[in-house]
Amino acid sequence: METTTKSGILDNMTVATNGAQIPAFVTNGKKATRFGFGEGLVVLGEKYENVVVLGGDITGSVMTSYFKDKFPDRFFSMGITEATATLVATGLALSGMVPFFATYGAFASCRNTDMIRISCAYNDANVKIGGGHAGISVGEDGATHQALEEMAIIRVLPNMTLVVPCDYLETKKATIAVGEMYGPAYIRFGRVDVPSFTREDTPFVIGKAQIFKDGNDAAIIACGPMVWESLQAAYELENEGIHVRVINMSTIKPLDRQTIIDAAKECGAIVTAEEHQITAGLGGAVAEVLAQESPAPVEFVGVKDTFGGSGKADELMKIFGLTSSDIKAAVKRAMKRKR
Amino acid sequence: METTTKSGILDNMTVATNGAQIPAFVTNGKKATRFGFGEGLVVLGEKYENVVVLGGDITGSVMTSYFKDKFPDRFFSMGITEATATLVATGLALSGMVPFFATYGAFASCRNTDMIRISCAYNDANVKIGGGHAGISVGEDGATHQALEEMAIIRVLPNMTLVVPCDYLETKKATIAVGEMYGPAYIRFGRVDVPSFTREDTPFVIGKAQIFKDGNDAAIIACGPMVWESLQAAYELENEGIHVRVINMSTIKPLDRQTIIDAAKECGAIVTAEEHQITAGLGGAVAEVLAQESPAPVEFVGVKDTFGGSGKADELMKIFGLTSSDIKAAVKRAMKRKR
Amino acid sequence: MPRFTHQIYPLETGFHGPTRPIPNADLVKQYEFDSFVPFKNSADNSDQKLHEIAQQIRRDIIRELVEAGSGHSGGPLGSADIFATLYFGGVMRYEAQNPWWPGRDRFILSAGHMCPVLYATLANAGFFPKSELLTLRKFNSRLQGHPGRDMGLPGIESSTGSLGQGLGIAVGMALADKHVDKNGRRVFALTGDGELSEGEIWEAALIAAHWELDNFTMVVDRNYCQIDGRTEDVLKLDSVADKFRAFNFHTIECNGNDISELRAAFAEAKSVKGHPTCIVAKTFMGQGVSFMQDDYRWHGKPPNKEQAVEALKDLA
Amino acid sequence: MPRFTHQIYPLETGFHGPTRPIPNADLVKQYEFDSFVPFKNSADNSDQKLHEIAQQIRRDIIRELVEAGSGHSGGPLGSADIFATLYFGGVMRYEAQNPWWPGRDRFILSAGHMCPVLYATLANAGFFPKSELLTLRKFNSRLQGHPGRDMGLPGIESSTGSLGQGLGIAVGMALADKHVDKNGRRVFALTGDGELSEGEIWEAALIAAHWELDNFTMVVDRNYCQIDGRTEDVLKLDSVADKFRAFNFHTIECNGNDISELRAAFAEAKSVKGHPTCIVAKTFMGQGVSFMQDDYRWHGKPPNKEQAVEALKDLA
Ligand SMILES: Cc1ncc(C[n+]2csc(CCOP(=O)(O)OP(=O)(O)O)c2C)c(N)n1
Ligand SMILES: Cc1ncc(C[n+]2csc(CCOP(=O)(O)OP(=O)(O)O)c2C)c(N)n1
Ligand SMILES: [Mg+2]
Ligand SMILES: [Mg+2]
Repeated sequence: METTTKSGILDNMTVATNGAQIPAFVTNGKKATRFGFGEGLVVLGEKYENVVVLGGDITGSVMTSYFKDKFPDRFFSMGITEATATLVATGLALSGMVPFFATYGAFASCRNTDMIRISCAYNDANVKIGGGHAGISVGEDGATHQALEEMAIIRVLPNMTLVVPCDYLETKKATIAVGEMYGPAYIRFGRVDVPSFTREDTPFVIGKAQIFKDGNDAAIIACGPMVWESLQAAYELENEGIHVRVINMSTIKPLDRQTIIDAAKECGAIVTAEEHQITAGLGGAVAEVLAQESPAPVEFVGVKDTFGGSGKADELMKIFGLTSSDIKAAVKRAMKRKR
Repeated sequence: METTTKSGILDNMTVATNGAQIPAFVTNGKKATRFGFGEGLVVLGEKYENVVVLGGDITGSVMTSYFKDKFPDRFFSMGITEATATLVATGLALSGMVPFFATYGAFASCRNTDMIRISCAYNDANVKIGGGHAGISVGEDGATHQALEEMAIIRVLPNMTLVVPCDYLETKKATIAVGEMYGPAYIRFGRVDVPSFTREDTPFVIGKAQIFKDGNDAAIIACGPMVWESLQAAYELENEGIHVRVINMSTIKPLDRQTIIDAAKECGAIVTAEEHQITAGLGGAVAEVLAQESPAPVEFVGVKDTFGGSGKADELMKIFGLTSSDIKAAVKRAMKRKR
Repeated sequence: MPRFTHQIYPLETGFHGPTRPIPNADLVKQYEFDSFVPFKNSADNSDQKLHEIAQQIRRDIIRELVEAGSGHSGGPLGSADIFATLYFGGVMRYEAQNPWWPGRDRFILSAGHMCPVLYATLANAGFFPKSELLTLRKFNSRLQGHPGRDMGLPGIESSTGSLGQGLGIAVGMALADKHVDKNGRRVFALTGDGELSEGEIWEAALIAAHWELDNFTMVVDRNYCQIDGRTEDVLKLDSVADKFRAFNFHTIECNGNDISELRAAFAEAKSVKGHPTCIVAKTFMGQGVSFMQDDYRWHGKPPNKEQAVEALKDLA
Repeated sequence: MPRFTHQIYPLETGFHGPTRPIPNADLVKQYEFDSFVPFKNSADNSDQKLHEIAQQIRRDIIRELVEAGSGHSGGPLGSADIFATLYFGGVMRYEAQNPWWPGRDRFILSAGHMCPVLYATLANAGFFPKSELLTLRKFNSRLQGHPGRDMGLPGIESSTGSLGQGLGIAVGMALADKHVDKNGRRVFALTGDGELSEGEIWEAALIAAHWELDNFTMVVDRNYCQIDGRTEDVLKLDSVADKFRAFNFHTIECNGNDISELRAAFAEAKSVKGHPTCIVAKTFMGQGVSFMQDDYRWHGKPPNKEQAVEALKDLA
């Protein structure tokens, strides 16, 4: 299977490509994506003297603490001022720095929306925003802290880049890539441990989707940890003789339109999977491309226009319909709708 | 033509329904939609003692000045504090008031996004937000003041109602309707004079789209002043023998899905028209419904993921591709894509 | 002229499905939650009595948190005396049995993460069974990780959790009471000190002063701690009192772990005319638990089982 | 260690198509814009000379606005003396012919709507031809209705227009200069007074004081006017100086329409160590034009042709 080697993630699963049962979670263990962000910042700090980090009083939760410990002179505490921390980052960027500001995604995208819009995006300032605690899997903290709207809010703003890496290692690569491009960017990552399954040699390029599994019966377009759930669903479907393509849409903006169009043309049925509201996020972005280029039936897996709540992460993922079995069911619904 | 009477806007155009040339802008004159908002507030103030209005230091631009002059005891100046004015409105709502807070849409949706999300929407507080200066037609003030993202930002938030009326009179009706429903709501209106063409007997119901012109060759789904541009396009196309349905999608959330699905099934080609980014707004909402229910080709008319700029309103509408002729061209593109 | 009316409280739209968390029966028995008789809210409660209630609240905070396995210890323990004074010292008017009584005073917890102390206070006042404290942060619990109005928990006036928002909501309530309904109701709000760095705090302060909301009293839990460290290291805030004075508040500084000073402060606040009041209450994070005392690292951690035993000893 | 570098200035992505607005040739001749020789920036400029420059700036503001047919008159006229002192009194270091000179001091106009005074100042300093002032607010003009960095106009360091944002940007620049590059550069910002009600102003103030940004000087245009009326009627702000003092700024109050007082204030600011400085400059909206003087209704209106003639008489 050509893409398995191309995507370089699947040799622990090659059994699966010929339809055999695969053990669930054959991975390199589990690790939260936020650690990839924290480590990526340190790599950037070692590489460039003008990379600086702004703290939002939760440095230990979004792992900017790594950078803070390593480069105390380039770490600046902003207190709890998300809006103005974003503006300070703008000033730093306009003075030639590469500033990262990170906090919980709910506040990294909503408390400073006007600042991102005008001072970062309209200004084309080289500001990097890290949005942690993405999705319902935040768990016990509950609805206020479960970021489910950032993809829509960031995606609608011109000039923004929005990346949503799928596991720890890809988050590290994405953080470095975001630091080495010019322009305002937002990177989304999560709190809880999720399977690590990409490898050093798995390519990551901003704006380029990765096909993690081939198949032409249907295509799952996913981002973040939902990519792993999608792979699980796809490999279970192989046992039923259903060959599903799995696409890691690690960049939401700019969007890899061609990979989406090809999937629609070659598979005829699409499922999107995101730990986000199904309105205006990844599902919306995919629906827009298809409506413009190649209409096809799409089933959306995501949070259905409701707020979250307290609970255990895995418990909530089940209740809000964000598991591999939800994706499996969606694939079957989508395939039924094929013309 | 049944719907013309149903929608009650077209008797000054009935000539057009049989394909004849109609004089452009056969209307009841021109008036900015913001005046409908201001007058609607006064009607509500006369009707209910617990309707209150918060000022954001631009009462003369968003016409809350009408209410201020009539009911000074129920008008409260908040200075320039969009975020906290939204919170004060929440407190008023939780104390049984029906508070309206209005300012420019860019700040009414971006400066207070976290407040709308948590204090209004998650709290299900009966807060009404008026967002003026919508769209590129703001003109000379330029990009910072041209609100082009609010529909995406408000639409992604659970519990929100989002209405975008098409002319002065419908804005007045919509303002009253928003005041007489319970729950957080956002109403979008504009600065410049636009054609007034709906009548007292034109029905307005939150959540219900209106078919303003019948036709089965293609359907234009529009909101705000773009509805008039769409009617112009549709009647010009009649001369070419092309019968286009025009739908006034005056509520973006909750969305009238059935009217969209029927349009796709009966017309087979859709054009969306909005004075907003083509990402994640009305076009996105329509694309999501079609992808889930009835895939069809869609052409988006709107601002193409760029910021605005200074200029005369009509000049900018042309340059940014928001005129009836842009809609006409889009209809033809969409029809070519019919299967 | 008529009012546009609609039921506002209680809201119960936040439940996902029918399941409800069931309190651990052994603990309910062990803590004697079943037989608990709520404390009385009365101006006659002696300082000693209020201190005992505060200690009871602290013990219940520990019980909530160890059972939840996550949540915030430091701020809740530090502010227990403030809550005891507010709810049991005759400062706030409420009817625990009739929680949505329209005449009630309002309390908004702007520092939403401190909800364990509010929950414990409400339970001790009889707003809901104390056993429910053991469902904190569990799926479909009315005791959400941050207050969720959509769960209809008696005594929760608004959802909070995003810092800096609750204060503006409280100001809006005070505005409605003083300038529209003119009903003589009083509105109280509590903020953390780290929370003061949010700009909306200062916007709300300008508005409260401009509208002369003398029915509004805010308390700052001045514990000099936030998540990343001491407040003066994270973002210098001193002098908090000078700031609120400059924002035209009647400002009172007091020991927030001293019942009599708190009582005096609330009494003074009630007598002020033409200005809102800010009580800067100096507290210790983790007050009462030796190994948590004044240690910012306990901002957002629960005690483990062993630590809980230790803590309850300290609070006995 | 290397830097990640990329061209930041000038940015020219904001143009929509090739067309550019052409200044009205008759007016260019009438105003003698072609033959204009830029003023010098020098500490030696006498107060009298700076006053003349300020009046010149005011005349050019009138010319910009009457030609634009929309825009803000009041604030720009009121603050012209501040701009004359900053740009021609040797306060700011810049090279008009080499506008993006890395060593330049930075100026951020937080009150973006006041851009007509900044544009007139920059033109009079030689950053761009004065004739371009006549393209204000026209399609594809480098002189946008609110400053747009994406048009690459020399001297515009950042897009502004959403009140309360520019100050934080300026603080970020000062932070970069003092704590990262340590390059001795100074950063200046101007805010309106109504603008001070935005909470981000106070967040930025906390950050500037915490990081001891003594290379940062902000000026408040204290004209007691905003769109809806007098500031104390719209939202009480007094005492602005007390507020910034409480926020640990070195605070100076002066007559913002008096060159010598402004000069002294900027000199004092430069000498302060360990604290950012806030200059509360008391000005009159519409200063210099009799029928606009101290009248908030001129916040956002341009003069019509007749009024412009009147205004230019007053400013002759
Ligand atoms: C807008 C927002 N930003 C960040 C957070 C995360 N957060 C929760 S509590 C806290 C620290 C608050 O400090 P303080 O107000 O002093 O409370 P204390 O630590 O004393 O309990 C932070 C940053 C939040 N809840 N809301
Ligand atoms: C965030 C934001 N809210 C509202 C506005 C609209 N607005 C532009 S200027 C202004 C009044 C500002 O008053 P002040 O700062 O005193 O300036 P002055 O009127 O003295 O020129 C307002 C409300 C804006 N530009 N940005
Ligand atoms: Mg604290
Ligand atoms: Mg002013």
